Amino acid sequence: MTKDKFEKLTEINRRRLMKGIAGVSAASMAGCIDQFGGSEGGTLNFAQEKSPIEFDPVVLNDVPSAEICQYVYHGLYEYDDTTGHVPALATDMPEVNDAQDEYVVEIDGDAEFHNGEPVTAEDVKHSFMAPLEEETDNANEVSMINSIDVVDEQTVQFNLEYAYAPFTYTLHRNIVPKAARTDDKEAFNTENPIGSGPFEFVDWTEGEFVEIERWDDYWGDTQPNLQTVEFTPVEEGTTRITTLQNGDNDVIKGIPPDLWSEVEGMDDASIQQVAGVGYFYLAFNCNDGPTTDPTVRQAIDHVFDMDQAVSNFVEPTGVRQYSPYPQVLIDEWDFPIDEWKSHHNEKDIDKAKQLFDEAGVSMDYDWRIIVPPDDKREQIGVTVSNGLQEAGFSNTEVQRLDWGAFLSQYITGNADDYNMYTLGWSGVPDPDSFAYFLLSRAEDTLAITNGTYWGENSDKGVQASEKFIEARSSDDFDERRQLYIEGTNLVMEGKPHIPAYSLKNSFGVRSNVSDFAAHPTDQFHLVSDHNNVSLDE
Amino acid sequence: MAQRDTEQSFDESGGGVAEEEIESRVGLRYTLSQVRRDPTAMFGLYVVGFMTAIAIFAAFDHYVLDYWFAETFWMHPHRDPSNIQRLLPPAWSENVFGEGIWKYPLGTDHRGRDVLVRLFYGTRIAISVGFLSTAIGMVGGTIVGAVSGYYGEWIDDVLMRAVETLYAIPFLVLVIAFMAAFGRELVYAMIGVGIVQIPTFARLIRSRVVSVREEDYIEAARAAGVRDSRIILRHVIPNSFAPVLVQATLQVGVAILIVAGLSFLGFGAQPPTASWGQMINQSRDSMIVNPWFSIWPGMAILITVMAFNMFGDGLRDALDPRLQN
Amino acid sequence: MSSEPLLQVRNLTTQFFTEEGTVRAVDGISFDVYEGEIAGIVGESGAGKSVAAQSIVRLVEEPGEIVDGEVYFKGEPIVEFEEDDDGDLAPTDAMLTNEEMRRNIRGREIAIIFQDPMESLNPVYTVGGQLREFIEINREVGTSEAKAIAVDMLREVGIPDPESRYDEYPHQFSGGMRQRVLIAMALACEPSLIIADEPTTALDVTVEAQILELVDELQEKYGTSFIWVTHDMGVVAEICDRVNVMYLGEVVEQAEVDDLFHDSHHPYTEALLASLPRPDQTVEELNPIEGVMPEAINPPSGCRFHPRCPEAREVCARIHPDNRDVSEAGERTHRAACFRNDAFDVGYDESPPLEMTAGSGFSAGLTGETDAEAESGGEAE
Amino acid sequence: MGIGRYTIRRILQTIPVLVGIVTITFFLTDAIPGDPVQIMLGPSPSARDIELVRAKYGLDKPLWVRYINYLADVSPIWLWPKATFPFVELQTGVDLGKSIYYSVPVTQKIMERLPVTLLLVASAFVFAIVTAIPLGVLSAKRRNKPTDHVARVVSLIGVSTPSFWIGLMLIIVFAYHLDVLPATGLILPWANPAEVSGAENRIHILMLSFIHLIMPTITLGTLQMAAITRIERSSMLENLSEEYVRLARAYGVRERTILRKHAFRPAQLPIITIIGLNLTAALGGSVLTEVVFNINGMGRLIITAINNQDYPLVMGTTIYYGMVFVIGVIVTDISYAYIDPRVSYGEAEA
Repeated sequence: MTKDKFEKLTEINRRRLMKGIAGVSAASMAGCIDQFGGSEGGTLNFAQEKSPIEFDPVVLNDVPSAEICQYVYHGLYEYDDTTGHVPALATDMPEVNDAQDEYVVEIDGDAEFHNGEPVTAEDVKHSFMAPLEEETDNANEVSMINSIDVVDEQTVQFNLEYAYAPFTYTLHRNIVPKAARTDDKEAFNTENPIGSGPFEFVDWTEGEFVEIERWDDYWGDTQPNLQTVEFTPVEEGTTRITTLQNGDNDVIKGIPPDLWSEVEGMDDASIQQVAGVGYFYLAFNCNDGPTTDPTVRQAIDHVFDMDQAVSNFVEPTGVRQYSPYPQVLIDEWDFPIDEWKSHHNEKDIDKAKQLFDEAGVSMDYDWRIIVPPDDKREQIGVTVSNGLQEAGFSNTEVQRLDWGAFLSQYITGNADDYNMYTLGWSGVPDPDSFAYFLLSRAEDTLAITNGTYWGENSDKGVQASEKFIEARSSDDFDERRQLYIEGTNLVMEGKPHIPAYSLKNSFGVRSNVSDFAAHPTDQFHLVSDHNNVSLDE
Repeated sequence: MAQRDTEQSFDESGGGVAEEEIESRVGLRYTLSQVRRDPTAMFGLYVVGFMTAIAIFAAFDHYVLDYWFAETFWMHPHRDPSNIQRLLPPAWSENVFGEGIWKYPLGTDHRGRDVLVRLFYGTRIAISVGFLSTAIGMVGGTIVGAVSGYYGEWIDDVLMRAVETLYAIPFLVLVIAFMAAFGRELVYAMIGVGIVQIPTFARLIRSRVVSVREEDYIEAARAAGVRDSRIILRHVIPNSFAPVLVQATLQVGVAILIVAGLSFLGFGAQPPTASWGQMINQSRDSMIVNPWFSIWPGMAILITVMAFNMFGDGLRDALDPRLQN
Repeated sequence: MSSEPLLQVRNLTTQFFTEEGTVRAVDGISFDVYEGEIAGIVGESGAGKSVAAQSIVRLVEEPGEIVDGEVYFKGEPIVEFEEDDDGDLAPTDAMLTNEEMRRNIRGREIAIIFQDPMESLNPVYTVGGQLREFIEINREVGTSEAKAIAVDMLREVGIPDPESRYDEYPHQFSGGMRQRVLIAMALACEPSLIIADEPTTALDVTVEAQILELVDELQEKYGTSFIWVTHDMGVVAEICDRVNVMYLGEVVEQAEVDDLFHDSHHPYTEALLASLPRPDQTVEELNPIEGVMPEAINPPSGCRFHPRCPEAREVCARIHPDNRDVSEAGERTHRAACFRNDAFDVGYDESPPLEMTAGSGFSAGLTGETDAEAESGGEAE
Repeated sequence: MGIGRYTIRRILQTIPVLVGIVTITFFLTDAIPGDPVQIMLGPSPSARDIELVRAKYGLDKPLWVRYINYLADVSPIWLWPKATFPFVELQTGVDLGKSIYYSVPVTQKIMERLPVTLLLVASAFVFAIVTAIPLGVLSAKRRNKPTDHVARVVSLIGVSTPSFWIGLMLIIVFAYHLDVLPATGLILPWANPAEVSGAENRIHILMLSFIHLIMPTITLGTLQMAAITRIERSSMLENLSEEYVRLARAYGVRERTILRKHAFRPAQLPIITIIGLNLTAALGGSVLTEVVFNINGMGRLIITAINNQDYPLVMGTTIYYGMVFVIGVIVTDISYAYIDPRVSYGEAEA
């Protein structure tokens, strides 16, 4: 449902993928006492980009809601300061069998919910099974789970349908109290969410504000410094900056590129940023229309310069990306980025014309580029459209669609609906998160998250697709790496996508806020094993 | 007794921008000759003429020359310049993005395109949608109003309830819903804004027709077996033309405002086509750092709509001397 | 009748300054009104009757302005001009201020009844409320007393059940009833002079007769003087004691009503008399005088009536006749502005007759006239 | 006929209009492309899910059946035919369905948002009336004097300026550069102080509410202000040359009293009419104002609904917009009747 849902969907994918990567020790959590001591209390005013709409993790499906729920609830595991796992409600990392389809997790005996009830294995089971049973909108996040066994009060065993490498990310799912939730689901979702996190839900008016308050009886080690946090949605970038400037908000999320320097120039505020785990790209319809021809895709790559476009319209809120994988993956997997980078083409209209000519595309062709309601992606689309006009096409159209219309159009594979689209995907730090969902022809991706149909229609596409699917269920890192490199090489050559950029999670933070931490996947941390935000008076 | 004739039902008419019932006792030609003596109205007319000329030229360059003129002698209104200098201020000032240059007298937009050239080509959208949608409203409203007023009875009832219904849903909401249903392109904005104007014209025409209907010459024509459609077309409508023209002039301004609002919300001309409302929308992110990018298109709308209002006011005053200054 | 006039009007001149030029709506008229009499001002639409009436109480609206003349009411200078140092005409210091006019004259001494009873009452206030307000202002009585006076007065003018009708709104009254209300309003303030500006024109004939009868009765009872402005000679005959005939801003004949009817000295008066309506016709349907009155913005030279006058001679187009006494010795004063009379010695009899040019050149007159009136704030004719 | 009967008659007259609104809304909404179920379920719904959800929202039935059903749902009273005596079944109550996007009843959502929009619109009209009427009266009184010229230029600019642009300019100047007014949100004056940060008691709430209202009110109210000024001026001019005003003058009534009473009250009749008619423009304008100032009223609700293809919500909001307008018109009509006795007594006007 809209961008949020879509991004959330992809964001949640990060939780379900990957296993062997996160070698973060569980010990890092221990001994994390409030070392800042000092000024306790106060209200932090936080401006979100959109209003949250629900607070029951079982049904929850959008980023703004998740941003808040991470403080009201705990998952079995959570992220450390980057992309590693730390146990939260769990006592330790999960025990995994050799076939990698059984996960056993032990729950911290001290953990309890805001209503005083202990966190039990039944609650955990409910939290994971309810989406499937209730057929919620986000049920596909846990669809790899076959069954869950309650071993004892404190121990659960997850039985998977198939070996699923990134399952530890799935285990980040927030845990709800079964009894309280099933009592009145509606009320639990919107009026009285109960979790085990450091903050209690106080009040919410849709579109207006959400207030959470420090839970004084928190069972965990780190008591938040903040007394209350009030989240307010401020959709308009300029207005958000204005509320930062005049002190209405202490922290704002999302800084438009044009205002970056303005925030940088503020005396009493600064920017905190971290590269997000995401991927924004221009994609071609390889199912229908001229873009099925690789020559045409090549030609289109020549009508504009993605470097230029990103530098003009995205930086400094994001960075240029040359492959489907964000920098963190390039680093961790040691991908041959330089080679992939070489597939980038400079703008060369003559070359483009020649290629179009070769491919025999009529100059009267009606190009249709669809973009979601997002300025940056729209600008990329307009840049391509301008390039096509320069190359001699007179009928080029950029359609900025609402999320609803966009999501139903970009997967039809019909050239009347789109020749190209721009889209983003934020995933977990595993190549599978990007390669499988965007470029494979698996049943649950083609025409669902993959609107290019490339994996379906060309030899290269089929080959690459097979490699990505294979890499998914392999448990060997080197084998997977090789498969991804081979598959991605094919992608770079075939150009079903032109990689564009990844965004930073950027925040404007007033100087009275200390120890605020932007986070690559959780957006930001207010209180965790590695930080604890406080307000200076 | 002459004065009493002109006193007709002013209470009902209200004299609003949207809903003015204008009593005309004199012909169109006389009205125009009166307007000629009103400097404010003439100024409005000149500005309207100027903007229309720009719009026609822009449309010609767009449809016929495919921006040959713009590219050869000026700049392409959509295409990115080769050397992008984004969000430059007007030539005489500077901001964080740099110092204004005379190449871009009013500055550049978020894509580094010349604001002036986009304002120039944006005139086409404002003027064409303003005129065409009003024309749709006028024709639709005239038909509905004439039929309703001429036939009376249940036809009148049905049509007037329909018109009230159309009027009851806020213009902007109705057009947004309409465009959500049929498409966000300009043509649907045009039709949508046209449709929401139907009630205004229908009421105006209807009230005229009701009074004309009983005139002797209409009775005579009817008695002579002239077809109803012919009576309406040849006698009833021409008789109401002057007030409709005044209303239409004012309505063009209203339509331009509605379309600007729609474009601002993303319903209307789609990028990269330049339209004023959309320029304001696009300027929102950079409003703080380069307010000029917001100011210019706002001024363009203001001046154009004001010109239509000035001219329309002049026409109305000429038609209805009681309201004269 | 006392010998000293209640109201003296001398050379009263009112002009409208419009874009098209100066309209000489009232151009130096003089007449007197004595206590207890009904003085008539009669003439066609556009003759300046109403402006004259308004000028007397200084209610001429923009762009109209009284530019010369004197009006004395009980010796008080309502209008008085003198030449200033530059030789321009300017109001004298003695002339009543606007505030004095409002406080002491309007309503209290001189009340006015307008032409159109349908328009003269404020539609959003009750009849009684409006009546009461004016009584309070002009008779310095409290609210309840004013109400009592108002109810009495309504009864007096023949409104049945005045207590309950007191609280009704104007639209619940018929035209005739409203005119009665207006008469009650005028009388209730106990003025010395009531100016009735075509008070019956908008009414139908039977109602008009009733109203005239009522006025006659009340005038006798209260002894109030009236200036009765009308275009209808029939009304004049019925009600007036003395008549002033106006044409294009000027008084062209002035006489006791009997004298005027039996021995009129001006062709215009004769024409008016000839146009007396019969009960089966309305005034508008008759078109008794050839042609349309020219615009006062550019009056004809000489005698202003000469283009329409059946007896016009060459001299009439050349010389402008003043309004002088044409009565024979021993007769009551009778003034007229026509060269036919022996009092003038300009060679009328020798002068060759003129071709009738009635109406030519004025075909668009109606529209223009309407505009000019609208401009002037409406001389209700 | 008294005010009471007049009111009832006016209310009855609106029924066909309300049915019309429902009809237009229903068919327009139905024409919106895109499949709400698809959007609701996200990118990978199984075929079974789709069918279930379709049935859940009644989307599997033919159009006309859905139309009749919807009509029955939204009308307070509806009679369904049935096989047994008395052959009809009574259905009461209004049900606008459940919002797909918010998963709460549409009525609940609207009731949250409607007061905000009403407050905004009411505030805009109060601002417009309070400024426009004195300005219009003054302008008429000093016709063709400098005051009049200024007032006329101001109102001309006012009717010609896009409201959302005014809002943006106000934000730049007063919120960003001068930092004297808040740029976002609205606080309802009856909000609970406990729920509003920075407020401890009712006084705080009222002040905050007022401060937050200033810029949105000006943004939305300027057009109305200008329009009303223009009408007030011409209406006053009209009335100042009315016979009854001249009569009052002839009876020695003071100019001030004339201006404030004799000419003023009847001159307000067209103002009332225009306020009623302009309600539709103001409600539309509130969509823009809400977007500019980040105010959660009906306007942003309908935009959200449209962007998410939330059919029930789109229909519900549109119907409520229509209802607000219809009620507004009835209220203005009745106040018109209150000021102008001619109306309620049923006399046809000249």
